[in-house]
Amino acid sequence: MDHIIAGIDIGSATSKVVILREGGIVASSLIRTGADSADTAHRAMAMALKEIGLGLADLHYIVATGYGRIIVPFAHEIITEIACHAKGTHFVFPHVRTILDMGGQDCKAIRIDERGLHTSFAMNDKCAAGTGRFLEAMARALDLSIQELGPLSLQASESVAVSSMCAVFAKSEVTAMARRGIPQSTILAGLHEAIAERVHGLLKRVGIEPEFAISGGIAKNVGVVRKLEERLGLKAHIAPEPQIMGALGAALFAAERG
Amino acid sequence: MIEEFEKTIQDRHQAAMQWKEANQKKVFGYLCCLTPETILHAADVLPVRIFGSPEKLQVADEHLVPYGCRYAASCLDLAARGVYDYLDGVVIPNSCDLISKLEYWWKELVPRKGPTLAGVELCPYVLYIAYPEKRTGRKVLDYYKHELREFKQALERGLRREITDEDLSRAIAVYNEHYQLMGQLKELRKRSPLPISGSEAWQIEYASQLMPKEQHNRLLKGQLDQLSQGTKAASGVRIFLSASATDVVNARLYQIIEKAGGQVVSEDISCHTSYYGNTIQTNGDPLTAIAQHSLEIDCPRSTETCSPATYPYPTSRWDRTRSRLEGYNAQGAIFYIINYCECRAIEYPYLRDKIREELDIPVLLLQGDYSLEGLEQVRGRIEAFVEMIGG
Amino acid sequence: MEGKICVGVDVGTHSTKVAILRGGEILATRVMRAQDPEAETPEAALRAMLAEAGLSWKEVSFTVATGVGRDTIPFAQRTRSEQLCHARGAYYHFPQARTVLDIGSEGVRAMRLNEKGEVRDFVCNSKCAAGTGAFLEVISEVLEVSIGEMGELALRAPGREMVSSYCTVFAESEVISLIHRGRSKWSILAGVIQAVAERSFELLKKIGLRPQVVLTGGGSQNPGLKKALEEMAGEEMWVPPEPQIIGALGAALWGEVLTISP
Amino acid sequence: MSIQQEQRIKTSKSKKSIQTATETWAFIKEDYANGHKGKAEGRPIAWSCAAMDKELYHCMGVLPFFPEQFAALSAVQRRGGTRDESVEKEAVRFARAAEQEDYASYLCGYQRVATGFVIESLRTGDWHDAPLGGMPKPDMIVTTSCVCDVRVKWFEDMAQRLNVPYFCMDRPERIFKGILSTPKEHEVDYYASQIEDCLTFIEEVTGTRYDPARLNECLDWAYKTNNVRQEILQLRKAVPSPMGCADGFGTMYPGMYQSGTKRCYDFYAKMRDELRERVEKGIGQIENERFRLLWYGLPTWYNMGIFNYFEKFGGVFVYEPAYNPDPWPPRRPEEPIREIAHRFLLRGTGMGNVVDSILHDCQEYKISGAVLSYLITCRPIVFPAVEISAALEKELGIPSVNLEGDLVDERLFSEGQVYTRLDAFAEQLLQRGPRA
Ligand SMILES: Nc1ncnc2c1ncn2[C@@H]1O[C@H](COP(=O)(O)OP(=O)(O)O)[C@@H](O)[C@H]1O
Ligand SMILES: Nc1ncnc2c1ncn2[C@@H]1O[C@H](COP(=O)(O)OP(=O)(O)O)[C@@H](O)[C@H]1O
Ligand code: SF4
Ligand code: SF4
Ligand code: SF4
Repeated sequence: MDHIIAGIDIGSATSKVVILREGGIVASSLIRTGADSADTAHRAMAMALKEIGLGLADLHYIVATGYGRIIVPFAHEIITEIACHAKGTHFVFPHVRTILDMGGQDCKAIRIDERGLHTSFAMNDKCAAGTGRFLEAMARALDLSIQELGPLSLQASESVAVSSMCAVFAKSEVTAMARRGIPQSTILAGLHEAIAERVHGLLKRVGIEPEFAISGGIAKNVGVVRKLEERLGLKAHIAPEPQIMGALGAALFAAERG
Repeated sequence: MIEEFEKTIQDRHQAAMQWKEANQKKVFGYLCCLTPETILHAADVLPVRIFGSPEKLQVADEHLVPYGCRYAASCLDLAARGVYDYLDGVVIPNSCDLISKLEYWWKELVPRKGPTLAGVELCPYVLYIAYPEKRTGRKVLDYYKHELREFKQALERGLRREITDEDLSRAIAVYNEHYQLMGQLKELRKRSPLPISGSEAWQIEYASQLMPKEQHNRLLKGQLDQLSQGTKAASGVRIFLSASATDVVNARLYQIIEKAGGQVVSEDISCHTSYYGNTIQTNGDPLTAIAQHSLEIDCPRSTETCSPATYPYPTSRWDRTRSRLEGYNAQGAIFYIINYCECRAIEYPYLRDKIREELDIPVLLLQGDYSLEGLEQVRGRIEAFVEMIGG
Repeated sequence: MEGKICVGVDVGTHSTKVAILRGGEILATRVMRAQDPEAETPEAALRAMLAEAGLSWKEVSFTVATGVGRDTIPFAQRTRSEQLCHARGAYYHFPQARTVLDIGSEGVRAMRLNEKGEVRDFVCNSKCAAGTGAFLEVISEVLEVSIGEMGELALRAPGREMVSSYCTVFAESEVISLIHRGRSKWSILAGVIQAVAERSFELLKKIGLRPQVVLTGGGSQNPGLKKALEEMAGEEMWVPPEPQIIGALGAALWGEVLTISP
Repeated sequence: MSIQQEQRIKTSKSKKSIQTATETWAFIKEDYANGHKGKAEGRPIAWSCAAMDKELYHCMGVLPFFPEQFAALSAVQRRGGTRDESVEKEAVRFARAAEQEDYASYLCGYQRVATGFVIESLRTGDWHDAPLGGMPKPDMIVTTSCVCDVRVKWFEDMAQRLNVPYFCMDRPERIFKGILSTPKEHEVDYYASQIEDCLTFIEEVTGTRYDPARLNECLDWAYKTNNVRQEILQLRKAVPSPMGCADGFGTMYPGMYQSGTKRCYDFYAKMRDELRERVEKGIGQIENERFRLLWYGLPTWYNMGIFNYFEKFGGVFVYEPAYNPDPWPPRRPEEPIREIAHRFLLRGTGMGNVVDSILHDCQEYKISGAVLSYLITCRPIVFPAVEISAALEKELGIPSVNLEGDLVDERLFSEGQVYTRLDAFAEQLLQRGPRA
């Protein structure tokens, strides 16, 4: 009998599933988190299972993580996203010692050891300034898709300072700038710079080791990544699909248990 | 304004380094008005005040939690980045909870590469002064004299020279002249029309903490002569400013106030010489006189010994605030409190009530995070406030 | 009709408002949404308004600008802060006004007035969107109700849901999950309005809540918000006609004073 | 490392494990009742602070009350003693009243709550609409400059508002390396003069004469009490831990606020006996102790259940340095005032001292992880937090986690955030296995 296990990460913005068979990824899914987390969990899981034509009953062990982890009805165990991002990233990049997970509603800086276990972490939440939600709001204000933000900002030769970091006020500030004819790329460069500055502070709190990875949805935003790399003077490791690192970590934990 | 003041203000580090180079003497940094500058002066050291900068923190934020005053953090950050490497020593008095902790961080974060004697590093070194929390009381002077003596001895050990009473008296004479001249400047600012704008007065204050007092005295004397001729006049709603710290960053407040149609005529500011009123006594033991003079500083962090029968609780903060409003005919009071500056934050509501009730003068509270952007955000309030008074 | 023509322009973040006075009487007013790309520039709007009234640009004796964007109006001779303009505008309608609360989109301000209508003191909200008109706008999008009908709907709510997140952005997700849990839209609205009212009420308490309290700014067009504030204060609050243009009206009124003593 | 949903325990109230801890409440209630009775009979009331030498009040017949303690009490109680969750905690009500007066929200929670109580009581004229009938109105306010600036200014501010005499005992700041060191003569002179002046001040307010014999009597009790408390601390080093931090904080009241009385001694003597028995029988806080934790900083008074949070993982909080006393040097009945001064100045106040003493405690109590309670409004506690966690990691390989909040104002406490951090921390500790 095959050993099939899964990890599920219910984030504030998106929900991710990774299914492993014999230590290899055989399926994954990523959907937006709906208001009903339990329902989202079912849908994300069903989507991944469908890829390989299996059902929930075929899974030996399921570990849930993420902000909505406690509401996953079918999980055997729950583990925090900090441990899971550490585990997942360590699996892909065994040398990495510092991880920055940038998601929809918060950011986490994580230090890990050679076994991939977290030894220290810092997180910022409470205020949406500088998070994925913040970027989503800016994208809407500029009438762009979230995918376009990063590449566009790289075209800028200069950047403007965005004075309010409040997600709501920045939105109107950005709208006003756009109306004044400031190029979108310039505005975006400024926004990304501001975000990089905020997360830099967070990283400093755990200490930055040169082998450094970024995970979470914002890792897909080259604008933020570039600005951060410039500040740190380091090249960041980014997995092909950084957003599922938490789910992968959860699945790896499940593999150890099930 | 005087060019030399401006030059020093523009690049205070350069100015100090040049002085050092030209005079082949030592420069010490200090963190608060409570520092007995005269003792440093007596030891042939140029005391310059340590200030912050508008730049974002780069090093200190790894060590400091974000729940403390950013002004003090900025000072430490500059030092940790090597900006203050030209200093031969640093004096940190016990002025507020954070400043006194800087003694530790300074030693930890600021690389010391001075000469050593039997493995003990001499310069730059950090000297701490346990300034009493109470300004008045039976044994306060005795205690503080002791602390100052220890401070002087530590300085003597570090510099390998004696500081004699004559040295002290010489320094006292220079500083007394400074206090007198600054007193004259304050008197001028009581006049109406105002012979000098708030920001010009600020420049004089600020420069006085960065350049040798002899030089400053000379320049200021000339300036005062000109001012008392009364050729120039600055106009605007007369404002009293009470603020946590006003170095190059927060001095933007003066400009904002002036642009809005106001003029700062008097202030109660940490990072300022405004706490010095009287001169240092010249008869008797100089160290005692210096201690006595420091104890006269009635800044927000200090308290007093009271007597249930006569005056049950300290009144000096209110007395001071009142005289700064009344004597200068201030029409409005602006309080600018840097976030986490606790002593000011606690005394504010009481002072505000007193100002409103007893003097019927409007009060504006501004809270900031020690940044230029933060100040831009309160610009609108300052404008509204000045308009409210000026009509 | 005789009298001097004074113009007030209030450049807010949500909208720009123009008011024209003749001889101290309101002649015309207009509100233009800032987000609306079709909206006229203040200058064009003023020209159109003047033309409608059969007046020419030259007949305007004084223009005063207010609002966060007051420095962007080149044709204004003077600027005045929002605090002073809202107070003056409110006092124009209600000489009994002693406390004025202006609920704008990003700025909420409480002013204390003396008998002569002069501002003696004011307090403003912080740099966060929690508790401002912008908060209501965000929620109105989520709940798909127009900002105009929000308050009415809330008044008819069967109950009130708790919206506990302070941050506007997090409150938005909280609201979404409430909808999905099948809670009544109206009760959610009532909860959101309650949250906004609490923040504004803090400002009112700071300034002292001396009667008569007058509400101005776009947010005061929300009857739900007005009721929530009244319940908290235990007293009636007044809203002038066209509350959103009170800032512009006040600016125009200042124009009358300033032309006399510029 | 599993955290099952159903295991997520309700954490607002902590489960007390030792018997003596349950008796603290009666002790506190008795003090408030005595205070109200005393007030009615015209006995002098002082408001004072934790770091003050309480023996001075007991020897002068003064009934002391402590705004910090009152704030903690307000963090637990709702108005009118109700359990209705829609009624906010008294602490929140008072803090809000203070903030409305423009006391900044970053100020110490104790300060905002106590000041809010003063503001509300002055406004309504009702001094009893508060937990346990409120603190009786004071005849004097006495504070010390020890530990933080806040208490100096805060107490001064209350004295101004209440128009009552104010005294501040100025303790010299002592910065040096090492935890304990002999104070300098001029420092002792100064602090002794402060104590004498304070006694004179109390004499002037109350008309009672200072009697060294009475002070010695109180100091004898205090000294005996301290010895017992040292025994308790020794017992708490046992494995498994016989008593945790919830009880530690829960039982600090008598020693912290009523030191110098027989009542206080009796309380701890009983507690010691109970602990001794537990240690002898090998009874721990929980059955399977897997890791031991230290709680740095002050507790979240509104959520003492947090101390039980790790139990499901086999983790116990064994020690909290905040309010526990150092051993005392021998008594010097011939000069009791200098004795107090000397003793009080033994411990250094520098950051280095704080860090060193935490390292020391972690070794003594066989700690494998530390929770640094970032009570963000208490600057003296929060400033060294980064240094402490770095030193713990570097010197002892002990991991730590930060929590953010306030001591009494629950509005600054975000449950979801805190529990995610605690869960991740528990995972981290379990991964490492038990400490060798
Ligand atoms: N293709 C993409 N390009 C740029 N940014 C993206 C992309 N996809 C997602 N994001 C960003 O990632 C965020 C979601 O990150 P995610 O890690 O899924 O959050 P969470 O785990 O909190 O649900 C979005 O808010 C968005 O800002
Ligand atoms: N018809 C309406 N009913 C209720 N509220 C409204 C209405 N129109 C606008 N608002 C509210 O008023 C706010 C804008 O107010 P306004 O005073 O114009 O702000 P500003 O001066 O900052 O542009 C909006 O954020 C919205 O919440
Ligand atoms: S501004 Fe206030 S908190 Fe900051 S260093 Fe000065 S006194 Fe301390
Ligand atoms: S500042 Fe803006 S993003 Fe931050 S808490 Fe307030 S509303 Fe939210
Ligand atoms: S700031 Fe900290 S030490 Fe000071 S009174 Fe508050 S809780 Fe106590």
